[in-house]
Amino acid sequence: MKRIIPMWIAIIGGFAMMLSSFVPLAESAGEMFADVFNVVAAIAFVLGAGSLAKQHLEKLSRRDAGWGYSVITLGSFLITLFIGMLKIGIHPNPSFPQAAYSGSNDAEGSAWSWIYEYMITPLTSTMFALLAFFVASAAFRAFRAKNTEAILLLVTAFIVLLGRTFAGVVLTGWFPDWASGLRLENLSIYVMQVFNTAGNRAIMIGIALGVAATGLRILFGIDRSWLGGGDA
Amino acid sequence: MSAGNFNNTNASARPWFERLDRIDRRWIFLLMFLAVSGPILWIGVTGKTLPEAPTLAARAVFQEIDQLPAHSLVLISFDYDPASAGELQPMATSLVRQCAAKNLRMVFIALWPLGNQVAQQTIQDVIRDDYPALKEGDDFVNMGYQAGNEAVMKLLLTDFAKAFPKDSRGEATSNIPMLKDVKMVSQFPLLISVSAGYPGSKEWVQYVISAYNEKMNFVTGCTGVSAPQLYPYFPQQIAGLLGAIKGAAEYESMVNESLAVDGVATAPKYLQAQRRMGPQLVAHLLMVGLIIVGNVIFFARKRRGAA
Amino acid sequence: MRITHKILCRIFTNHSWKCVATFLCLAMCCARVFAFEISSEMSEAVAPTTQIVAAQNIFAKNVLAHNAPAQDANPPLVEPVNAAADFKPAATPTAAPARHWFNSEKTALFLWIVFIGAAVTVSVWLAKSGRPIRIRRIAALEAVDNAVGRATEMGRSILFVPGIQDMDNIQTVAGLTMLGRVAKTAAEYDATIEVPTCRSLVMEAARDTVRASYLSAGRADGFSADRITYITDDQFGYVAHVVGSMVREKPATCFYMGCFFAESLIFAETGNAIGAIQIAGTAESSQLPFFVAACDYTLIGEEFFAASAYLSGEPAQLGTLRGQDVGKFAVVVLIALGVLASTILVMAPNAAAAVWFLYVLQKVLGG
Amino acid sequence: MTRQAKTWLVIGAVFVALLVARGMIGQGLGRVYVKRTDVTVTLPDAAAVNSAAAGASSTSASTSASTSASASTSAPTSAASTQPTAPSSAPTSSSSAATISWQEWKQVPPLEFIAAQKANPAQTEITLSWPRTIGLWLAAFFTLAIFSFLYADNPFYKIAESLVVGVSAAYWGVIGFWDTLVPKMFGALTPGLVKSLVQPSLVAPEMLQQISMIFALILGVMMLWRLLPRGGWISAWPLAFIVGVTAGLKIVSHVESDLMAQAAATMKPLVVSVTDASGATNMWDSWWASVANVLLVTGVICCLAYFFFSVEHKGVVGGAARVGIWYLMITFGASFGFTVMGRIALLAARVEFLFDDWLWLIDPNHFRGL
Repeated sequence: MKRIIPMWIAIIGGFAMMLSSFVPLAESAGEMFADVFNVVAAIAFVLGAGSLAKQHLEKLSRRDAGWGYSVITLGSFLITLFIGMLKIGIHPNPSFPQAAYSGSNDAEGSAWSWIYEYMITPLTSTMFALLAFFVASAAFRAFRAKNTEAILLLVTAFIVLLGRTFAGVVLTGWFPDWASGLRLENLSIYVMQVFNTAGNRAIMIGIALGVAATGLRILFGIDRSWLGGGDA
Repeated sequence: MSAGNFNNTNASARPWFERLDRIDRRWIFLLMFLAVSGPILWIGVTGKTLPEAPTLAARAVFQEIDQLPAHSLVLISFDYDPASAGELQPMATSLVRQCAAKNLRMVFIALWPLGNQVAQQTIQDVIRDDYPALKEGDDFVNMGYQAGNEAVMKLLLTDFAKAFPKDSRGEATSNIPMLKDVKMVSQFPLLISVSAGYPGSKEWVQYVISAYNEKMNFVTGCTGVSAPQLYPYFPQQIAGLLGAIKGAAEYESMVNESLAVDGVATAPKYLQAQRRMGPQLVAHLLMVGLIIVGNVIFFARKRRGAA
Repeated sequence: MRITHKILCRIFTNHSWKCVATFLCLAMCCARVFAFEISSEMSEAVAPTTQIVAAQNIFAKNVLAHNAPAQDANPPLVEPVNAAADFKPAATPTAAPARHWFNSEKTALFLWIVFIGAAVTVSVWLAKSGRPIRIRRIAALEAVDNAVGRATEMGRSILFVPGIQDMDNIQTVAGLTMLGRVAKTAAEYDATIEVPTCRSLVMEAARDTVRASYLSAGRADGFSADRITYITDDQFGYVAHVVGSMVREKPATCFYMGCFFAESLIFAETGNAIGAIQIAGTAESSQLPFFVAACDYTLIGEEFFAASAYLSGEPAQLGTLRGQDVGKFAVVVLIALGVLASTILVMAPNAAAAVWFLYVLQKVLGG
Repeated sequence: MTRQAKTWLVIGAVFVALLVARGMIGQGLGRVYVKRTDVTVTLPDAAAVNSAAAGASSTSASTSASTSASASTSAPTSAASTQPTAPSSAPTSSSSAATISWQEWKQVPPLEFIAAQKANPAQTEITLSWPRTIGLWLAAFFTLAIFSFLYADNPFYKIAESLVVGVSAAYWGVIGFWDTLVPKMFGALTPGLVKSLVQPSLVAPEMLQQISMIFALILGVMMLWRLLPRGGWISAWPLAFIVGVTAGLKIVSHVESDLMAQAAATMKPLVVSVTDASGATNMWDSWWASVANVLLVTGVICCLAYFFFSVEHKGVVGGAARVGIWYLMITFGASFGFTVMGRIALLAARVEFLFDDWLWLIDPNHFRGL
């Protein structure tokens, strides 16, 4: 029973949504669902926060190796939550001074924007910047002419890499006009327009069919592994 | 260097290519750091930038804006946040600058929560600082952020004022002089999106540009990651496309050239993208070099294996 | 409730022919609507020569624009664009009634969904009735068992990353169906599986899935909810934690199944550095190159969605894969026909038959 | 002491020495200046405020802006007052004057500070901001701490990692509360409260909106049921609803925008004649355009052949699939090359932050001198 009801909820909800896309009266159902979903996800933050707190409190109480880091995580979590939820140090919006919480958390100079600017931004964008190092090491290791596929992969990457800088212009800029199509910068655009378009299109068509089949598997009750286990 | 070394390797020591192949990847990281920081320091100290040769897609962006008559309405959507500002801010700055210099009437919107913030910053840096004659409400207006992603786009198709009921100052849309006659998005002859992902250029094409059978002109600037997904739409749906910092640098150089005044150096804020092309060039060359070295190792090993 | 369930199950799965019949009825109804629409448009339509001109203009615009985008908005081209708009009467909103029970502009879309649904249902039905299905080998999925076994042998854990999007993304759902399979294998091999998640809802769903997998593998006692944790909603905060724990705990096998963005390569390179076997699957085409370059096996786009069905080995599920193939075949045929018609049109501009054919095809594809 | 610890010590010592040296030279490094602006806002007349607040004052525990009158003047010289006062105590005025005022601080380039000091050494309008300067140094520390992960896992990285997890988890929770729950759910269910406390411009919710939000609330409560000792299974219901609806929605949207649109766009003529401005056919361009279309159509069909599951990759299909995988590889190579650009730009941005904002080694924006 515990599996059957959820399965039917999914089936009915799914088919209703599918049909609603075709009924002009119900066309906004998708957007309404997006709102409902966002609210449910925001409420579910309580669960995530609970899990986070539990993990770290357990580490703390067990005095696991590195429990000090758990203190940092928990402390920073609680402080940020406190500052943000109560809008500490935020003025009301000048247009609506009578509403105490009308100010935006992002106002310059607030504690919240300090956290954003001096903690979240440097930490996350540096994490993001690590990619520059990883693309280099991945290119060194993986782009080797082992077979036809690998050769195509690396030659294309090579053309685009060169074509997207001034080096491409220097290397092939002297090509005469009738062969301008072979200049690296044009070649890289050509690759994008023809090969990349073809590849991406086929991937997209495939994905559309994949999504349709996955969705139908769920809606026909064939695939129940998301409910746990194949055979319910 | 390969053949000579190769025959001389002594059987007990590992051949050079094996050693090179097992090189600690941290050396590669170090090289990458130097390849990026070296040019930044050099350009920062000398102030020199590399020349640019604009490609088709970037030239198209420039021409789309250039051909509009003065006082045309332009809708500029800021679909990115500070995290992607490194790539996209130079484009946004140059796009707004060209529009301001052409005296177009600009309507700024944001579909990313933090897009409003970057839009404000761009307005401050370009319009308020350098084109103080343009008046908010008459020549440009910032409508701020609206939540809803594609839903906002779809709403724009039918009712502009409903999608953006007030501007970022809190003024009702119906009271803004330049928007008096604007009912829907199709009244803008040009739509510009500076986009870092979802929602962004692709959604604009799908929901707005396609809806008008490509009657509206659309130019966009995007991050390197999303560029490959957008090239299929160029030039039919997307009339002009700035891909990553390279596109930004090409376009920036065109705008600078068109607005250059003899004897006056271009302000540094209008050279951001071209400055960033320095580290790009060296880092790309490093990548190319690494790929070549990787393959030299591969072939050396193959020959050894075959011998 | 159980009885209703049984009845509904019968309708849907056991007696798929009923389902097929329902679908076919629906399809016929729609085909009628569709045919009516086309014929009425035909009668209303402008003279064929205008249509030919319009069709040519479409191509003219594409071709010219292809070579000189800057000219796109020049006066001579404005006219063809308008003509092209007239060429697709269904797209003009003025003609459609404001509110209706069925949005006739979406007839083609509806038919496509009915068609795919029918193809899937018929294939499932055929598969269930015992017709053998051959499915080609997918290397990445053949490797799953070995990869899980390797973790057991090495006494290390398995890391499963279900992407960084929430439950309203179908890739996350597909990732979780995959998690169900992997967790079952892991439970059978007695390997531990760690699932850090980026969203609270995904954590809850993943706990349900893994718990049920352990249950169905008969090892309910081996399940620990604490291995499925919520980290943070922030993309790079999540990445920082996952790669940090990767280098510390050195999982033997890493699965990345779901919707990924920039973090794909950070995960894959870190996993590579610690010597883990890595199997990735995503439909995010911008990230596929990184997984292809840095992982041992990658499920590309559609393969990712097929993974769960493939691993289940059940005839019904494999049947849906064939249904997908039928859809693909239809697309290939339509594209081929469309290309043929448009080529004829370019070679012989007055081939009225080609114009109509192309028009119908575009209609079918909603183009 | 282990070798690794020694390495870290040496790196750290060299680094600090360089930093100190840098601090001695020229303008020094890493400071943030702010400019003060005073903001005074007149409250709308008391009657209007009271009526607006009436809905809230009975239900809300927090003080309404019109009634509280705690003194919170922050001395303009104290740079630390960039975080002025809590909203509940923000008004500085008595209720009769009905104005509130506060200071706002905007970051300005050091150049402005230098100019202001030159004009009037006693000015207090532009000052050094300690909180922001400390923030800047923290940001630099975090940047380096994350970069240090490239060398090896280490305590600095672990500190940064623990912090980013804690801060960002709370950050998104807060965003979810103020940007989703408050305007959407509370805005629909308790519009009076939201209007008086948060968003006076709130548009009255529609009936449908209210119903959907009640539904969302029910789903949310079902999710949270899990925290109770009994009946946690009910949380599977909202999840099932979400999964089902997502499946239904995505089937439609993917078939529409990916399958149909992409297939229609591929129906291109294999032969193209390109005419130039004078109307004459340009052979060379026509040839290129035709080849491009042929390659495109072949590519799409071959790649689709690769994705066939129920056909063995042998014979014609096998050949097509092989060509298909070549196309895919070219696609991936191109995407890779393009993405590299963006990644390097990101690294460049971080390096610029270190060199420009923190170390003051370069000055591309002319913030510190010409």
